[in-house]
Amino acid sequence: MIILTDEPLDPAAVTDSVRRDGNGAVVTFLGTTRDNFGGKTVTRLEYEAYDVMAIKKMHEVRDSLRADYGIEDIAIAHRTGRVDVGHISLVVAVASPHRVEAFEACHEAVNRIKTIVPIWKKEWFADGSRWVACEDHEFADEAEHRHAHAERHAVTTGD
Amino acid sequence: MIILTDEPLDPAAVTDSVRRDGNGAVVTFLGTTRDNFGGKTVTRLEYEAYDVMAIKKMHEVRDSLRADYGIEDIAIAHRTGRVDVGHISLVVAVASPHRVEAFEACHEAVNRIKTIVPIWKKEWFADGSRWVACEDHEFADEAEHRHAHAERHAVTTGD
Amino acid sequence: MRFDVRLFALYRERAGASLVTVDLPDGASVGDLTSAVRVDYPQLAPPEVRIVVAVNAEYADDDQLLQPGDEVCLIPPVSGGRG
Amino acid sequence: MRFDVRLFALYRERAGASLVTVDLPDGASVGDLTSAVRVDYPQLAPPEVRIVVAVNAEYADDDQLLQPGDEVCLIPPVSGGRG
Repeated sequence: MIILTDEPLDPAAVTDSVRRDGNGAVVTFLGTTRDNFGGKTVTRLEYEAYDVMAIKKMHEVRDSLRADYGIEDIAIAHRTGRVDVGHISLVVAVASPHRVEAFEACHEAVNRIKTIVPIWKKEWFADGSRWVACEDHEFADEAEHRHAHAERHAVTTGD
Repeated sequence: MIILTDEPLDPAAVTDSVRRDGNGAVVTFLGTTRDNFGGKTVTRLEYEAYDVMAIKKMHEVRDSLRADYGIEDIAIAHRTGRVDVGHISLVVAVASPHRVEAFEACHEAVNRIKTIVPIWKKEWFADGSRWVACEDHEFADEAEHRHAHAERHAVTTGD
Repeated sequence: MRFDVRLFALYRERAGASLVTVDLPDGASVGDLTSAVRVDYPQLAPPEVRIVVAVNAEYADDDQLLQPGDEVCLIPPVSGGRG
Repeated sequence: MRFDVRLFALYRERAGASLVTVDLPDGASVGDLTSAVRVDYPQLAPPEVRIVVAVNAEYADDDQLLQPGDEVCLIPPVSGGRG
């Protein structure tokens, strides 16, 4: 199951889609809108996607995980548009016979989604908004953000 | 939320119990009855608990994770009795502001539960049954299983 | 001191009982208790394997002294594993 | 060759347009395209920052040659991060 939608996500349906009798472990990640960022109150998020490429890249993430972890049962659902505080923007579910691979592959799936899938996030505060480049570099100046990301993109593109 | 029950588990309820507006990441683990073990067909599992101590140790697991990861929102639900193939015996949900800690704490929660909580699992096959000591030592002889476990217990007890 | 010792899972099945009664002198330890149980139920575990004991719902070392009224349980290896 | 280049998110807002038209000579590359876009929209990104391009929904290197009919999009940094 690979879903890109502007409707609310159904995490139970995504999780159930990967459950099989041969799997003993299911790991599900939910990404939700947090009410704060860098000390400021966040009122909502807004996600914009390059839809055709986003779906293609979500499939690529799933295929690469299948190759790297030997896990078949991986589902990804991403929401676009406005996502209010506490609501879900991303669901990733991974099931496998044993838990170690399920945890690793699910975590890595989220990392890869956030690196190569062309979906952008805008944070809305009480007094304005900003496009999120990379939270890891939150306190660096903006040009540095974009530079770091351009390099990551350049590397990613070569895959 | 800490639950020990012989009724079917509700994973969505366990997950929802840890969701808060300050959390951006929720990781949920489901342990389900796998249809095979060591090449043999499993027909069902049966879980037996020392209930008072099991609940106490589930709380200890949660407290130790709070101390080690600084994460407040951790929920554990374990089912006892007969659990058929494909059904859920364990749900662990962890929520935190960021995903790295949520993944690590959830995985570690499952590890600790399976080490110190006195709940035992019996596998039923078409032609018999056996109490599971430690799948990691599946192919060692039985006395070695128990010896390895006795040592783990001795270490755990000292915590 | 007399204790009704609870057995679970593998130990319960091996002993054919979920509760076994053990008489011990005052001042006996957890190790004394498992030694006594082994005499009546040698099939529980080979001598070289330690039998883990919980006293009042807490893991107990072999040298812990028992008190009258303690709730004592024998704890087989938990399921563990990679499930 | 004429391309209608799609802009998303940060780039869309900085340019004030979701589609910008670029005329390029035959045999032009992805790097030629971003250079041309930068002339008309210098506010998109500082010169030292590479603008990532997707051609037909795939990340493209600067030296990839463009073909008439290619779907070209400028890809701002994705959200990434520790969320």
